Amino acid sequence: MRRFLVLRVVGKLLIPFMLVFAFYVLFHGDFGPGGGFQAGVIAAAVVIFYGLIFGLPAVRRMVPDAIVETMVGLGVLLYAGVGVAGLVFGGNYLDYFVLGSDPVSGQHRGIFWIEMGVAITVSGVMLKIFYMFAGRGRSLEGE
Amino acid sequence: MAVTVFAIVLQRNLFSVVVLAGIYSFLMATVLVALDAVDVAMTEASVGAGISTVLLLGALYLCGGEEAKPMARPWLPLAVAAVIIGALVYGTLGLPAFSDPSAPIHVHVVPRYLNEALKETGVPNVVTAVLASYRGYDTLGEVMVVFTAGAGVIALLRRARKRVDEARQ
Amino acid sequence: MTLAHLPALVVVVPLITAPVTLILRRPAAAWALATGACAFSFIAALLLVAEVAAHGTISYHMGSWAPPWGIEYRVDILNAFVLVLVSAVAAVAMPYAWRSVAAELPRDQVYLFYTMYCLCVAGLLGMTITGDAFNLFVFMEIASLSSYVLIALGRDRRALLAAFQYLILGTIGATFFVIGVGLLYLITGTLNLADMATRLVSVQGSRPELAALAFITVGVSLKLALFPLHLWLPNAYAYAPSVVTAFLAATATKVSVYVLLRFYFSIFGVQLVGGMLPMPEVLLGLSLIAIVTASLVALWQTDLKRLLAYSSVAQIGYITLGLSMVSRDGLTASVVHLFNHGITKGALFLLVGGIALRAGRPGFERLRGLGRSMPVTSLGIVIAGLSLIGVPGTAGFISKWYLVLGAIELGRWWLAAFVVATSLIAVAYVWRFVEAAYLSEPGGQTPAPGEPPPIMLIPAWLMVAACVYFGFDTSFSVGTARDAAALMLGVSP
Amino acid sequence: MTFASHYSYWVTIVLMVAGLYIVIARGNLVKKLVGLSIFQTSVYLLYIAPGKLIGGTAPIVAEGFRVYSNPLPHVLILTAIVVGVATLALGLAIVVRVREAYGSIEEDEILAADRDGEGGA
Repeated sequence: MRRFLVLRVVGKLLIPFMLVFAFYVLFHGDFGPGGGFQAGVIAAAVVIFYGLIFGLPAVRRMVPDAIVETMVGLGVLLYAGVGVAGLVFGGNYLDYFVLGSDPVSGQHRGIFWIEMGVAITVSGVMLKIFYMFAGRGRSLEGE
Repeated sequence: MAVTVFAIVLQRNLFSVVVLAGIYSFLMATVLVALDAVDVAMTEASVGAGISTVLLLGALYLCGGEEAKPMARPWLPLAVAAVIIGALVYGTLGLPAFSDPSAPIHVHVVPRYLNEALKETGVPNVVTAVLASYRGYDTLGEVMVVFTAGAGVIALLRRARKRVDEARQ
Repeated sequence: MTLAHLPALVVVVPLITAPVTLILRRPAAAWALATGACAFSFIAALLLVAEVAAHGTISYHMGSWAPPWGIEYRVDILNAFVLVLVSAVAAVAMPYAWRSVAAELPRDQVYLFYTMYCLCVAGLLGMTITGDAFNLFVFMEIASLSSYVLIALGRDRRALLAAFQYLILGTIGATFFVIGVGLLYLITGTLNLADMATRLVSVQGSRPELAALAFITVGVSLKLALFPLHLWLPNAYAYAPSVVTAFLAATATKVSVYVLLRFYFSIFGVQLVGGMLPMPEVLLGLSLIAIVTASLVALWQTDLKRLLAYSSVAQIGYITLGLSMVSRDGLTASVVHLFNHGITKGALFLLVGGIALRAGRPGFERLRGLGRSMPVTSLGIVIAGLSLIGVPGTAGFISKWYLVLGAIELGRWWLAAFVVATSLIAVAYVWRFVEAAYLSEPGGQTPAPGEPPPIMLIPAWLMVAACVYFGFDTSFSVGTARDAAALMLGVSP
Repeated sequence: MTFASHYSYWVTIVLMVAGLYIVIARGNLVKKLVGLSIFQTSVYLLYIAPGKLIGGTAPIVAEGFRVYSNPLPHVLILTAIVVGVATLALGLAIVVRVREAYGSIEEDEILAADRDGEGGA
């Protein structure tokens, strides 16, 4: 697909906006529909889109496997870590009340970080699955 | 929507099945918007129509797309289906009617979420408040499920690729 | 501080270990962490049992939200007991896994195996400890998804198909469970199990409740491989890696039994299950058929692992048989057998894994003369086999004893005779091993003399020792089970 | 107890059973998975539809609205969707492996291959 100039240009133009949209969905989840999961899916879709236009090797250079695999684990750790932080500050597991100076700001902080964790893991997993399936096709063709 | 599903039942070309499944998910998302479940609709559209379709197409690309002829004796599945229809109809007949504000799900537990969530968590989207805070542990489990799937796919597909490499050598 | 948070930590520690092992990507580190996590959970579970026995039910509020708004972890004597079983088997199998997994899996997958193992342990523990119906479903999925992967990692290509069939049936089961929970939610408006139980009293016997009971029963029965929904089990157990077979056989179906007990007696209540529906009769019939057919099928297997898998289906029949009596002795038998069969099967599959390490697939032609080439392993299998039959002096005897007591208490002499008679079929299939290992000359396929390494033998023998120990000292197993049965029936202990 | 008041339940039941039928009756592994996800999707309606209140709005607290639809089922179903896609991904990964090991994704052919090569593999 490398030859389609229009696609390449439009793709390059669109991708930043799509990423911004992913972040919008992530941070706006408190007020409108959306949240970590949807943001993660959109972010992964952006990278997959890039991969479809510029090819798998290009996208693998941009977002290497090692980073993706780390993301998969990191997001979950962040989420579970927020829970442990609740324990450390003297609350129950996943207690956000104790994370801030007053209960509501604690809740805000807790919700923000766990949504972040969700987004990281979800986009990592989606990307990894895409790499796995796409990479397989290649190795089979080689046979 | 029902028409799409029956088309899926009858259709034997797997590519059509996958596309129909995508359409089905979009229709489902529309219905969900009509039912005020915007968060769910958004997720269903991106997951059901987006991710699932991509995954299925990817798998078909690796596996080939025609289905062999269906099973010769569909009586057992039909019997199972009939029993389940019976049980569900029996069960749902006793449920509260559609949009009945005095149904138990509207008077128990939920009022606190709707009335207090903004005060207690500072988040106006009650779905987010319940998801991330009141039932935050469920969401941790949900992320764990995603993680399990990711790690599982890595475990399953990495090994075989190595095997293909070995076979080639 | 730590003690108060034990209910959360017992699940969260293995849960957190899983992503850490994935990020580290070192097999040795992954093994060490997973072992530590399982050992921690085991100790935590023991402390919880002691705590519950002394001070009664513990309720832990996740995120400090009081139930029914938040998610509650609720530990009583019944699930504390199941927690001990799951975490004990998980912890004992870990040292064993070190050599066994290295031998059965390619090197770059070993750390992922431990990731999945931690997830599976956390999922099963979470299912057991939770006091929230939907949270139970979420953890059920964590446990199931990870077990599909663990089974698919088996060396044989048939492991893949077994895992796929398990995935399909397991997902149908889980979805049925969700439908049942959904119906309950629609008539009660709550997901908290304790709250649900109190609110169900006012709508007892209503149609949605009965439908929910049916869906949950079918869904969970798929998971626990109750006859005739057991079709996924033999293949899954036969082709999975040895450690996985031992762990899943000892725990996964047992946790499902626990879920069934919990829903029957804590949610729906004895009156509904025992009085208004023919549930006990249906379960009794299915259990009897399961015991007879699965035992007979086990007799004809050509492979020791498959034989034991079919024997598991039969043994689950004994557990549900106890359940179907809906009496103190019957339920005690059920819970005790859940525990005793867990350790017995765990011991057997661990030992068979040792044979698999030395000889490949444990087909009977390879077991000829095994008593001489692998005496320690063979002796262990015979002892655990005696417990499987229910010979006095072993753990298996205790559970059958209570089954017979329960049957006599209900005046069903024929049932007592049935339990004794079917044990004879178990004698026959255990005898097949004895015949091959001790009474046959070594054939061409018998492995050369030599035992599996001690790091595998010692955990396996620990379990064998447990089979004997709990045959004599029953204060922990039977004592706890009697309390649990009293709790379920709502009578004072 | 009229027909109309339970209409949403009937739709759910039809979808559910159609999905389940595909899973049981079809031998193609990919199609089984499609059926499985339809089966799971139908459950979403069972939860969400009763949560709707006519005249209500999406559960986002704002000025001028008094009646909201029930948010709790939405949360549960978000989780269920995620579980569904996770199962699908894992199932497909296994199907891909099956295809490589057997060269087929039809259940009958795979079982036949196993019978022929008993003990081989």
